[in-house]
Amino acid sequence: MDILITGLILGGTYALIAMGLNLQYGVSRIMNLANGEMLVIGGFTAFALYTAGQVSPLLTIFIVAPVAYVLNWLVYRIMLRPLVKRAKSRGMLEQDAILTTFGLSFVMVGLMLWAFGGDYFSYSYLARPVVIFGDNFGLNRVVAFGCAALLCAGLYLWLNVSRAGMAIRAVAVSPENARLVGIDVPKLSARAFALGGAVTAVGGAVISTFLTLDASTGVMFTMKALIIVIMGGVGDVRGTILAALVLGLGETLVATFIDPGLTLAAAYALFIAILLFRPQGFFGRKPT
Amino acid sequence: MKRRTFFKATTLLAASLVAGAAMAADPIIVGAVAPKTGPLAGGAAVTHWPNIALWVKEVNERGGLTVGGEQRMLEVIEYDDQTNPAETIKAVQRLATQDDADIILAPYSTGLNLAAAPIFDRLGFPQITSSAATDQIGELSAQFNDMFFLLGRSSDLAEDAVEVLAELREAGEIGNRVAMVNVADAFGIELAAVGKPALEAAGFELVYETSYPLGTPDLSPIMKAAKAAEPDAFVAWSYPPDTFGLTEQAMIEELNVKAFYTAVATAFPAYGGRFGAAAEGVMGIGGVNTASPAFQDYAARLEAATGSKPDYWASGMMYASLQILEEAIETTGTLDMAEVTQFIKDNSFETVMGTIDFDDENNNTAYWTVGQWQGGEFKGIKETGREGAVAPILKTGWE
Amino acid sequence: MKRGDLSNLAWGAALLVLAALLPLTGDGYLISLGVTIAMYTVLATSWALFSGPTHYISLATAAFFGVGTYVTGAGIDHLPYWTLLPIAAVVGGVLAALVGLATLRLSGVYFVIFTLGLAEMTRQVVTWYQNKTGHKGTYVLTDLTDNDIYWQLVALAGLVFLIGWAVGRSRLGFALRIIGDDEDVARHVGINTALSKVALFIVSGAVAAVVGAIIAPRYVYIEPSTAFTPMLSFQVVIMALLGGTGRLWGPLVGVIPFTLLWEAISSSFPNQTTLLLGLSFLAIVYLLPGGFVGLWDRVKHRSARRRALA
Amino acid sequence: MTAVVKLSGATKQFGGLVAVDNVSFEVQEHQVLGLIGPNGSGKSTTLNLISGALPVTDGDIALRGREITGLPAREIARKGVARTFQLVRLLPSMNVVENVMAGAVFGHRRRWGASAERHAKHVLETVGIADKARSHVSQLTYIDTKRVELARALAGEPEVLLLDEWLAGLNPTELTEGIDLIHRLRDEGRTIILVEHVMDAIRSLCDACVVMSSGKKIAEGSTEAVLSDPEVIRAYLGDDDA
Repeated sequence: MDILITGLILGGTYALIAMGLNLQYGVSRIMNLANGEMLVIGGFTAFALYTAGQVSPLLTIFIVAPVAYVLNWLVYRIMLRPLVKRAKSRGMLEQDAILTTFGLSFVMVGLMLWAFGGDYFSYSYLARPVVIFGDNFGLNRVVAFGCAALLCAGLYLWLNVSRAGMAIRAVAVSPENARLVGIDVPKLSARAFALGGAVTAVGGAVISTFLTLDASTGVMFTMKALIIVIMGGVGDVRGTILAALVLGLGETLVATFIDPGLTLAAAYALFIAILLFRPQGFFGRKPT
Repeated sequence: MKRRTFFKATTLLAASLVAGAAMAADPIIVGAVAPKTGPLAGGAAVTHWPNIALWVKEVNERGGLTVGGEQRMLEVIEYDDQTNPAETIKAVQRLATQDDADIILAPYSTGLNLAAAPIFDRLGFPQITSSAATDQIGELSAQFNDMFFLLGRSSDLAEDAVEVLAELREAGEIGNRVAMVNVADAFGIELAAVGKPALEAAGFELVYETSYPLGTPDLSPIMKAAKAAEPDAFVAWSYPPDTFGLTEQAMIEELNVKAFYTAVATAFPAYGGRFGAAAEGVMGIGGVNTASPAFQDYAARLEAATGSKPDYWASGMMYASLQILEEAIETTGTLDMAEVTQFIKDNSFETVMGTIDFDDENNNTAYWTVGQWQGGEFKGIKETGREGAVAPILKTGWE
Repeated sequence: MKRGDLSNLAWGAALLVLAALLPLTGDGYLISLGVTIAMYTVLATSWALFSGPTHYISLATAAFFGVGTYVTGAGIDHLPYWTLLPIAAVVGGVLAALVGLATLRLSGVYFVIFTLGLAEMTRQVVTWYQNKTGHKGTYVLTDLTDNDIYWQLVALAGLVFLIGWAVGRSRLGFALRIIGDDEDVARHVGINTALSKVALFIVSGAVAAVVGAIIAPRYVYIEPSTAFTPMLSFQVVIMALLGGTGRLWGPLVGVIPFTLLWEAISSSFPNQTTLLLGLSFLAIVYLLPGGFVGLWDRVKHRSARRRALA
Repeated sequence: MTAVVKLSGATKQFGGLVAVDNVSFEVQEHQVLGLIGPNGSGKSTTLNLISGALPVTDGDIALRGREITGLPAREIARKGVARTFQLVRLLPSMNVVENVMAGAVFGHRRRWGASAERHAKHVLETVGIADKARSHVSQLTYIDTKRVELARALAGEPEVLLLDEWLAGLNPTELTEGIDLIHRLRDEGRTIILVEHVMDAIRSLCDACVVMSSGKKIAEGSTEAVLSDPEVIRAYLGDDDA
C-alpha cells in the first residue's frame, strides 16, 4: 500500500514536470528543450519569495502562472512563429525547434546565473510527515500531488468541455484540418505554448518545496519531461498522466523490491520497452 | 587582447582609489578556472569563487603582493569551465599562453583538478588543490610533481566517520546496527567502497545497504527501507542534492537514529539554513574548528566581502590554498613558479585552517574528516591532526 | 576511379597532413583548441554519416563516447593502450548494433528521445555496475600528451573521411540517400532499409567510442557525469547541423567556426558565456538555415542563375 | 505453365474492416491484368498485399510458384515485383537518372556503377524522357514524374509490374501518351497488373480483368466479357442506373 502511494505521489511530481511540455509539443509542435529551465525559474521564484517574504509557494503560483504565460507567449510569437512559417515540413520544424530551444535554454540558464548566481536554492516548506493509511509521507509531496491532480483534472476538463479547449485539441490532431474548419491555428498554437510554459513554471514552484534546484539543473527535468511525454503519446493529456504514474510506480517498485541503484536505469528501460511495443506511446496516434 | 586592457583599466581604476602608489607596477595576472555552469556550479558557487573574490579584494586593498621589492596589484581572469574537463584544460592553456597568467589557481573538484594536472605539470605551476579528495595521492604526486593536496584522502574521510560511530558504540551510546546508503557516482562509490569494509571491520552489523543514482527524485523508498531495518546509526555517502533530500526524508519518516551522517554538502551553510534546529546533531564530511579566531575572522570577512558564508569544510581550505600561494610568492619574492613550488614543499604555513605542512607526497596530512551540526555551527569532531575537535553529541529527534 | 576522385583524395590527404603539423608550432593553447576541433570533427562527421542521409537525429553520441572512455578507464591497468582502441570500437559497434536493430523503426522525434534516454541508461548501468563491484575511482594515468591525443584524433578523422567517401560512392551510400528521401520507396525498390541504417549507425557508434577511448587519458579521472554528459550529444548535433549534413565536409565547416566562436565567447565573456552562447546559437539558426552547406549551395545556385541570365 | 502471380484466398483485415476478402486470381506470363472496381473496393490494398507494403491477414501469394506471403517488401521487390504508387513518389533530393538508378541498383536484376547508369538511361529512353536525365525532379511536368516512377519500376527488370492508377490525373493529351506508353510495354511482353479507373485504357490494354467490390472478387475473365457483366455494371454504377 505504501509503495503504491509513494509511487503515485512520485507520479504526480512527474506529471507536473511533463504536463506543460505535452501541451507545447502536442499542440504547438515545438519540442521545447528549454522546458526544464522554465521549471527552474518557477522554482526560483518560489524560493525567492519564500526566503525573502515567507510567501507560501502555493500562493506564489498565482504570480508565476500569469507571468510565465506572458513570457512564453512572447517567446512563441517572437522566436518560434518565424520558424513555423519557414518550415516546409514537420521534420524541418522539429529540427529547427530543437536547435532554437536548445539555444534558448542556454540563454535562460545564462540569465538565471547573471541574476541569481549558481548557488543551490533550497528551503524547507511543509517538510513534515503526514500519515496516510498508517505510513508517513512528506506533506510537501502530498500537496504537490494534490496540485498535480487539480492541474491535470482542470486541463483535461478544459480541453474536453470548453470551446477553446476543443479547438486546441483539434489543432493537436491536425493543424491542416483545424485551419479548414476556421480555427486560428497560429493564435491557438501561441496560446497552447504559453499555457504549457505557465503549467511548467507552476510545476517548478511546487516541486521546489522538496527538490533542491540550481540554475543548471533544468536539463535533467527536460529529459524526464520528454520521456514522459513521448511515453504517454504526444498531444494527449491522459497519456502524459498515465505515463507519469507508470513511471512513478515503476521507479518506486524497482527501488523497493530490486535495487534503488537501478531506479533510473529501470525508468529508461521502461521507456525503451514501451516505445518498442507501442512506438506511438500509450495514447498517441501512429506517427506519420 | 581587448579584454585584457578592459580588465586592466577597471582593476587599475579600482586600485588607484585604494592605493594610488601601486600604479607604477604591472599587475600580477591570476588565472581562475572553475564551474559557473553545469552540475558542479552549485558547489563551486559556495566553496570556490567567493574565496577568490575575497583574497583578491584583500590583497589589492593592501596594495598588492610584494614581489621583488615591488608591490603589484592582482588582476583576476576568470573562466567558466562548464564542469567540462575539456574546457578546464582549454582554459588553463589559454591562461598560460594567451593571457600570460603569472599564477593559475587550481580548478574545482577532483575530476577537473586531475584533468588539469598534466598541464599544470608541464607549465611547472603549483596546483594546490583544495577540493580534490582521492586515494591516489602517492601516484598522482609522483606523476605530477607540482600537485598539492589539502583535502586529504577519501579513505580517511570514510574511515573516520566509521571511527566516530565505533567510539559512540564503545561509549555505549549507540547500538551495533548501521544502515548505509551511497550515491552511485564517482565520489560516493569511492567512499562507500572504503566505508563498507571499515564498518564491517569495526564489527558493525549492516542491517541495510543500498545505492541510488545521482538525481533520484524520490528517496522515500530508501528511507522507508532503512527505517524498517531499525538501525542505530544511518550513514549516507551522498552528494549535494540528495544530502538535502535524504535529510528531509529522514524527518518525514521520523527516522530517529542517534547517529545520522550525510556526506558532501552537510557542511554547506545552506544545509543549516534549510533545516535549522533540525540539523542539530547531524554529522557530515568535513568540519572546521569553529572556535578558532582565525576561522571566525575569515568567515566574517568572507561574508562582508562577498555576501556568502563559507562552508565548514573546503571553503577554508580553498582560502588556505590562496594564503599559501601568497606567502610563498611574497617570501621568495618571485613569480618564478619552480621556486614558489619548492618553497611550498619545504615550508609550513599559517592559515585560517591552522598550520599546514605538506609531506613527501605533497599531501597535507592534517585535515578535518568529520563534522557535526552543534548549536547552529558545523563543528569538527574528527581530524587527522587538527586542533579544536569537539566531542560528538547524539542526535535527538528532528525538532 | 575518376580523375575528380583522385584529386579529392589528394586534397584530403594534403589537408590532413597540414592538420597533423599543428603540434609543431609548440603552442599548447593552439593544440588544445586543435584537440577540441579534431574531436568534434570526428564525432560530427561520423554522426552525419548516419544522420545526414537518413535524417534520424541521434543523441546517443554521449552513450558511445562514455562507453569508450570507460573501456580505457577499465582496461588501462591491464592491457596495452593500443589494444584498447579496437576494443572500444567493437564495444561501441555492438552497442550501436543492438540499439539500431531495436529502434530504427521508430521515426522522427521518437528516435531522438530514445537515443537521449539510451545515453542516460548506459550511464546508469555503468555506475550501478561500478558501485556493485566497489570501485575506487577510475584513473587513467599515462604518458600521452595533448600532441599524441591530437595526432590520434587527426588520424581517426582521416579514417572517418575515407569511410564517408567510400560509403558515398557505394551502394550502401546510395541506399541511405534513398532511405532519407522516402523509406517506403526504398523498401519497394528492394533495399534492406534496417540493415543499411544499422550498418551506418554501427560506424558512427564505433567511431564515437574510439574518440572516448582516445580522450580518456586526457581527462585522467573518469567520472560518469563527464563521460556521459548529454551536452556532448547536443553539441555534436548542433555543430553538424550548423555545417550542414548534405556533404561530407559539411560538419567540418560547422565544427571549426563553432569551436572558435565558443572559444571567443568563453575567453572574452567568462561570466556571460552561457548567455552569449545561447544568443549566438539563436542567431545561427535564424540567419543560417541549412547550415554553411545550405549557404554555399544557395550562393552557388544564385551565381549559376546569374551566369545563365547573362 | 505456372502463373507469374497467384493469389489464393488473400485476405486483409484492418481491425474489424475486411478490406480484401478471400480474393484469388492468377496472372499469366505476358498478360496484362486489370484490377478494377469502384472506389474503396480493395483494389489498391490488393496491390499493396502483392508488393508487400501490407502483410496479408490470411491466404497465400505466390510468384512463379514460390510463396512470397509474409515476406517484407524489399524481398518481394528483389524477387521481381516492382510497383508505382497511387500518388507519385519520387526521391526529391535526386535528379531523374538517379531516381531511375534506384530501381536499377537495388531491384530484381541488380547493376552498379556505370552499368546501372547506362541501363537507367536506356529505360528513360523507353519511357520517352531520355532528354531530361539530368533534370531535377522538381522541374518535371506531372506526366514526366509518372514516367520517371515507371522507369524506376522498370529499371530492375521485374517479373511483374504493378501500376497503381498510373493514368489517373492526366489530361486528355497526356492520357493518350500514357496509354501508348503502356501499350508499348505490353507489346514488349511484360507482365503487368494495373489498378485503373480509366475505361478506355482498360479496354485497350487489359487482356483480362478482375473486378472487386467491397473487398470481394465479383467477376473475372476477359476484359470484354467482364465489362459487359451486369453485376459489374451494377457494382460500378449502383442499382439505379443498371
